[in-house]
Amino acid sequence: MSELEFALNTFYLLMSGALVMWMAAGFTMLEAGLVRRKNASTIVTKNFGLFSIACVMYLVCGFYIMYPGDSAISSLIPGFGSTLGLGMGSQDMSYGSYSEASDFFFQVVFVATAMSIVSGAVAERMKLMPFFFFAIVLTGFIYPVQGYWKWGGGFLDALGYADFAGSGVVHLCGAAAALAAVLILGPRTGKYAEDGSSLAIPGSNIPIAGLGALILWLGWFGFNGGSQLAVNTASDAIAVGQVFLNTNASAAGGVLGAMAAARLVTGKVDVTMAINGAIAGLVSITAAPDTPTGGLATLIGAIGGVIVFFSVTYLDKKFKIDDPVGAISAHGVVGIWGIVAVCLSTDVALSSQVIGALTIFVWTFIVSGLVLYALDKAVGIRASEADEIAGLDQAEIGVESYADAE
Amino acid sequence: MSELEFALNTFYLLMSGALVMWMAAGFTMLEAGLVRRKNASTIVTKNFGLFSIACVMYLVCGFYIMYPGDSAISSLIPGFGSTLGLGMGSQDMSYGSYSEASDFFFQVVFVATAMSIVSGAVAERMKLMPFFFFAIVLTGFIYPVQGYWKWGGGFLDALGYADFAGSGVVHLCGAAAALAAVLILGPRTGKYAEDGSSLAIPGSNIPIAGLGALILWLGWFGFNGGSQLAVNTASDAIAVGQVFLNTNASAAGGVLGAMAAARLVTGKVDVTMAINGAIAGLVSITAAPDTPTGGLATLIGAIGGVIVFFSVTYLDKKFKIDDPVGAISAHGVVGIWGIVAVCLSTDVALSSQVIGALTIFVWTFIVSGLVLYALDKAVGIRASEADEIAGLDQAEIGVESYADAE
Amino acid sequence: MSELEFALNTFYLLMSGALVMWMAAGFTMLEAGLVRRKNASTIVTKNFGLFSIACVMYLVCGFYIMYPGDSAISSLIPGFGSTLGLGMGSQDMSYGSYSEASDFFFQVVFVATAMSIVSGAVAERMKLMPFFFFAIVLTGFIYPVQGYWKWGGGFLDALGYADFAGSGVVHLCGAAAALAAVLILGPRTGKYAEDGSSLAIPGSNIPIAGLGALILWLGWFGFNGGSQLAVNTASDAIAVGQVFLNTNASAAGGVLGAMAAARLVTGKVDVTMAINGAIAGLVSITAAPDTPTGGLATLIGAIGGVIVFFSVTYLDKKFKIDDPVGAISAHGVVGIWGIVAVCLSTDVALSSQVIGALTIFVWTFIVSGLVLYALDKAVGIRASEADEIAGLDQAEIGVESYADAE
Amino acid sequence: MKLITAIVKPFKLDEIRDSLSEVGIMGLTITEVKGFGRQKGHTELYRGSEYTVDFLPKTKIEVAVKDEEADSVIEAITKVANTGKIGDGKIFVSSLDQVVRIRTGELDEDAI
Amino acid sequence: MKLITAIVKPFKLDEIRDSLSEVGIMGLTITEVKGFGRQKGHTELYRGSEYTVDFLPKTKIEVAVKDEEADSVIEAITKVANTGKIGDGKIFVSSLDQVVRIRTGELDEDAI
Amino acid sequence: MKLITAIVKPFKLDEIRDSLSEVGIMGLTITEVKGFGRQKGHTELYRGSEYTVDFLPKTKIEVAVKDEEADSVIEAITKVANTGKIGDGKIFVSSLDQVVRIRTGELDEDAI
Ligand SMILES: Nc1ncnc2c1ncn2[C@@H]1O[C@H](COP(=O)(O)OP(=O)(O)O)[C@@H](O)[C@H]1O
Ligand SMILES: Nc1ncnc2c1ncn2[C@@H]1O[C@H](COP(=O)(O)OP(=O)(O)O)[C@@H](O)[C@H]1O
Ligand SMILES: Nc1ncnc2c1ncn2[C@@H]1O[C@H](COP(=O)(O)OP(=O)(O)O)[C@@H](O)[C@H]1O
Repeated sequence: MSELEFALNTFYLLMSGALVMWMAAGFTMLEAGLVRRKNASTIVTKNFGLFSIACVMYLVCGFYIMYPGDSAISSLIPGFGSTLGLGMGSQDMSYGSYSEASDFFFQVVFVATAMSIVSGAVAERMKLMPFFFFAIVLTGFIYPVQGYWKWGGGFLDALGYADFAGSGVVHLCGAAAALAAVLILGPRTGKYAEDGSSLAIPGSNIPIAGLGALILWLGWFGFNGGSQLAVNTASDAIAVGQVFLNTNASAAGGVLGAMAAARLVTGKVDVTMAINGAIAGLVSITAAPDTPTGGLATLIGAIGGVIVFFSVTYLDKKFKIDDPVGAISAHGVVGIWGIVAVCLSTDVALSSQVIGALTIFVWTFIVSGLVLYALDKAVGIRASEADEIAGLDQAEIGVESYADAE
Repeated sequence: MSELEFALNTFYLLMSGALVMWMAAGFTMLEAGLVRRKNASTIVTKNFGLFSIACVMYLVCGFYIMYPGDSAISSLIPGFGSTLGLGMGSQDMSYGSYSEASDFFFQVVFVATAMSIVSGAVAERMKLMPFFFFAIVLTGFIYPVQGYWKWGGGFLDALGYADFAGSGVVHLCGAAAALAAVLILGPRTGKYAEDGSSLAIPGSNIPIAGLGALILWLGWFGFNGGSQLAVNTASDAIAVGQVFLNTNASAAGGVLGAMAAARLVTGKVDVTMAINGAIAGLVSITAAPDTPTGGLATLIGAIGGVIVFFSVTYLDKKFKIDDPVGAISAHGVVGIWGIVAVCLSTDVALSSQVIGALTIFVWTFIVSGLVLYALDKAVGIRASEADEIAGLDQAEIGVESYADAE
Repeated sequence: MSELEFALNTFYLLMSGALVMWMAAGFTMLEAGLVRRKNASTIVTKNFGLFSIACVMYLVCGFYIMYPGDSAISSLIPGFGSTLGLGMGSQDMSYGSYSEASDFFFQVVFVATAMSIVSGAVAERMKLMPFFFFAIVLTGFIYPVQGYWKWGGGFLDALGYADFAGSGVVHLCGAAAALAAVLILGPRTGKYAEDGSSLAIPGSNIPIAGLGALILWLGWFGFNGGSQLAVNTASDAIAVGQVFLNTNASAAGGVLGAMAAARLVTGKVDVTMAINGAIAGLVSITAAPDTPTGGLATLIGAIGGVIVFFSVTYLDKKFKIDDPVGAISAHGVVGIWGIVAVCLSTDVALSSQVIGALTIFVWTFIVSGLVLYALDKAVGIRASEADEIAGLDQAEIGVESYADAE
Repeated sequence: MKLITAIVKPFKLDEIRDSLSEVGIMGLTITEVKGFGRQKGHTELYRGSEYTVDFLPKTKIEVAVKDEEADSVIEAITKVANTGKIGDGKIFVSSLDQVVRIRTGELDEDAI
Repeated sequence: MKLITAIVKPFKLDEIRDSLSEVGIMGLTITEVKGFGRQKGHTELYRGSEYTVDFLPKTKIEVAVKDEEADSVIEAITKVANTGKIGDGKIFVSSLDQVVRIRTGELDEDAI
Repeated sequence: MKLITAIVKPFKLDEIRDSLSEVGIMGLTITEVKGFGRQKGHTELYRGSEYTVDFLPKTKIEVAVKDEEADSVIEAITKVANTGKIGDGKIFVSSLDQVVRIRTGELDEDAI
């Protein structure tokens, strides 16, 4: 590879990474818009905190665990070490395909994404400090380990499990942790009536929730587009182009699928379902954004959009899983759909995909569950009912989200 | 062209397209900020829907119609076909200047932009489903046909009509459709007093309207910058650089022009005019962002800014054209100015430009008018007065934009 | 350098510049969120205006003053001239490292950043027209002169003062002007009780303030990443990669530093401090984002975050400096920290850094002070108390920021 | 003196104010309130869960008047606020013992 | 006729409405208000400066009733609004001279 | 017992509360209202169209007091709310038949 090719790849990874970093704003806006006013400052705080924790923990140990290279202990157990010293002095200046730092930067924003998924699901009732503590564990350990199994060259990769940009490694992982947290936390006070029926708790700022989803849409071009990891050859460039086209097509399909489902089932077009539809479309295509045609990508996304509509409704009504932003549905249930949909455009074995999904889910769900359970026993992860009623903004932040003094 | 040049061009088109996609968020925020609270969820829904419809319809047939290549029937009548099958398998791997998919991606976000223009103008009174139906027709047929006439190699191109990035093909087209819709719809209830005087209906969220305009500003670098379609040679790179410089300068000029007009005429600086001024500056330069000097670009934008101020006022007061966000003025009236302003920095004949503007306007206005008129007769495109008073959010979405439960 | 390298560099500068332009939206949202509702439209107006003025003034004379090349009069006194004629006709087509226009574009967004810093600090009480007048002077003269001293090849550069992307040239400069303005303006009515204690004036929209900081975070990748000015060689690409990594790490450190300080000192995590922490982290690393390791960058940012927390508190309580958004602390006090922190990862002499910081501060503070003082004597720069109580939106803009008609 | 409190549909406010000024009323105070009554609210679905919006937005208009003006004010309001549809609202009349104009210290009928 | 005005904690609203309908009350009007009383507000820090939130959110419920209904309404409210904690609020009872239903023009007890 | 209702300029609220506590008032309820009166609103232009903001923001303060406290309360309010400029507002005094403290069930003067 020529020096210029190396330079282009590096620049491409950095631009992609910047777009993925931008997804932090997407999650922040989406979640702030879908919670009540009394919890919006908390959501903003949580998102700033989790993103920062992810960046630090991934530097401290996460990146090393996920990509241990030769120091891996086995295909199941990664190696352990730190990349805190990552700097130009330490970088191998005999260049490879892209600079080490650009690779790290591109990877670190992925782990932040996984953790962002949790933040929405536990909104309006989880205490700040336990949340941050869990962020440390997820981003420094739980995520990197399963990441190693696939992208670091571990056993899932060897098994033929295919996951281009992380429908499983990132989205299902985040959603599995979110599910564990939600089960331990229980629903928000007032979410279910005494007769068990589900009550609506409307979000407080739909325009910024919509903005959040559009930010995610944009950021996803970096997420999927960057995951080709090279753009220097004609075939790489063509692949990246296809990834952009398909990512966009699938998101569009997701919106239309969710809108159609909402309209047909309820008679109205719930805008929050359209928003979830976009995300569902994006998650659906993430495991294989390069292989389908534009038409198939649209269809895969549309199915994702329909799934998210029904999943949100049923998780809530049937299983009393209270997920204020629909994260478990959009990233988890649809994440599984995305993993399976790989088989529609490749000759990857369905069994590999099922094993991949199961492995990621079980690992993340169980370890997260244990950590959160221990945390709950130790300090309690749920805010007191009084704090919940007054709003977490008052209890933990001390700043109203929309003060209107004078 | 070397493989690396092909790669760079492809990457550049994809980045440009991502920026243009981002304009969807710009329109959404701008419009959500300038309507009343009771219609903001609807605006978000409309923008998600129209963008998605545009993506799907352009894949179904729009792109093919606009760029039929050899299968064009004549310089007036394009060919018809589909690009649903666009995928790596189908792509010619002997590369050209950039990948097919990157080209499609860059083009598809343009058609969405055109449709976004309509959404603002018809806000607060047009029913959702007819709007979406019209989006299908505009993005799948009306826009591609006139696009073919210029960019697909049709008769407008042959005539020497110059339109670098679409002051006419995109902005005037969108505005002409918007005008047809607004005339059929009529003004919002309560917009004009019985004595015919125009009443103000203030927007509900100025900060996000401002955000919207800044998003558009950013996105426009992709819109204009990408329209050079190549960055691999020194002359292309220099041109793209000039396009960025001029796009920015013209937007700045537009803001200052509109602010100065507002301040001199009314004594205050109406922030929504500053916002419209930015957009007007951007539209003004879009037909020829590469040729003027920075100083001339600033001036072209400033004139656009002054025009938008007076146009907004007069369309409203004199013609009772009720356009809540000023889309017809900013994209249509100023679009014409942009088309004409090409002559200031090139030796393009004024007559070509006038013919171009007329053709685009007449075609879009008439066909849109017919479709909307038929739609109105068939199902009614305007919300009932009761729904309008209660707000479309209640009538069609069922979700309040700023709920403040507890 | 090959044509393609020139092209890649140009494209890279343009993308970087676009990201920096985006910071205008960041400042707008941050400030709009941290002021009261009655002043939010004014903040939006000011930010549109200042950015546009910066773009025009830099074209009129600022760029020439800052980069006079051979026409410089001495290492202290730059040359004077205009780049209004910057256009492809005038550009030297025998290419250098990047296109002239891309260079201008990248530079112009920096001067806008410096002026944006002022806008937040003077919020809620400075009149619009004097503010715009001052913007003309700062962006057309004050900033370019000190910019010349360092980046234009003047005496600070010769002295060995190191400032990679402008902790001093941009951030300290903006903050010094802000400080001068705040001292002349005095605090907002009601900010300090009669007994001198500081009263809180809570911001009105925390989610968009958070959005603003995340926009700045994203934009900063362009700000710092672009300041390498080349990405065409392996070593440049590696440096740019390191800059991205460190910029992100330092921002994360800043958030955690500020959060930890807030939590330990006050028991709660004030979200506005987390927001300031992110900005502080970014400012801290800006003078040398390429040299530290990721771990050191995190630490530098964390210290910046702690500094901003205490600085905000003390400037307010001890010195009665009323800075609604913390701009003087985050860009000024932390800017100085950033300048000094260069010595941690390079062998730059501390004395050069101190002289650099002093020079920039003294020049900007004094000249800004004189201009603002004269302006105040001539027309008054502070809004009347009645206007302040009613809100500047009513007095100067005539548009409520969050109207809720019907 | 009487305090006349009318709970009306919000979009009728401008008409009512005009109608009141025709009968010579120059001052009034309004409050955004929510009403619950015979007029049914509507049921919405938010993310699949039903919720009933049964408190409907209403505007409360308070006017302090001299005793003899009460009837004409009630009539002025009723006339324009009446749409004939359920939910038009109510008027409550109570007695005021005293009225003060803060600016001047004027009392009672002079203060209205 | 009486106007019963209760200032209560906001989260009690739904229960109170249910309790009122049990005693046959079909109409009421609510207003978001802020209360100041024995219940202490809380002190917050915003960017290092202290501020006291001493006006706490309360909901005002107004119900016009026939004289004989007053006691049962008061009881219906007291029963569920009482949490035993400071700040539960107050009920004020005043007399209404007249009530008009705007839609029909019905008067007084018929209008309630 | 009396209910004293004052409509005042919003920025006077803190001063009024302080002035009231000086005369021993420990409880009050406030509502954001909009007032229309002699004080003229202002005319704005929004996108070229004129509109008049003629409802001005006011704060309504309600205080229930014992009969004998009424005068001192009125004075306490008037003293500080008076700016001498049009729009300072009004005070309305009406009688209360009954007051209940929800928490304790205390009645009338004990409940205030
Ligand atoms: N008993 C009551 N006390 C206080 N307010 C009432 C009462 N009954 C009705 N209202 C108010 O009047 C409004 C209209 O009443 P409603 O019964 O819906 O229709 P109508 O006015 O046609 O009888 C309600 O929304 C509520 O605000
Ligand atoms: N004298 C009063 N006049 C008007 N409202 C009052 C008065 N005293 C209390 N309130 C209202 O009642 C609410 C509760 O009063 P508070 O003294 O806090 O507790 P409690 O109701 O338990 O006595 C206050 O927040 C205020 O809205
Ligand atoms: N007759 C009235 N009934 C109810 N409220 C009134 C009445 N007259 C005035 N107000 C209230 O008092 C406020 C001040 O009245 P205004 O006539 O403007 O000035 P002033 O208080 O100096 O006489 C008004 O904004 C309104 O809220």
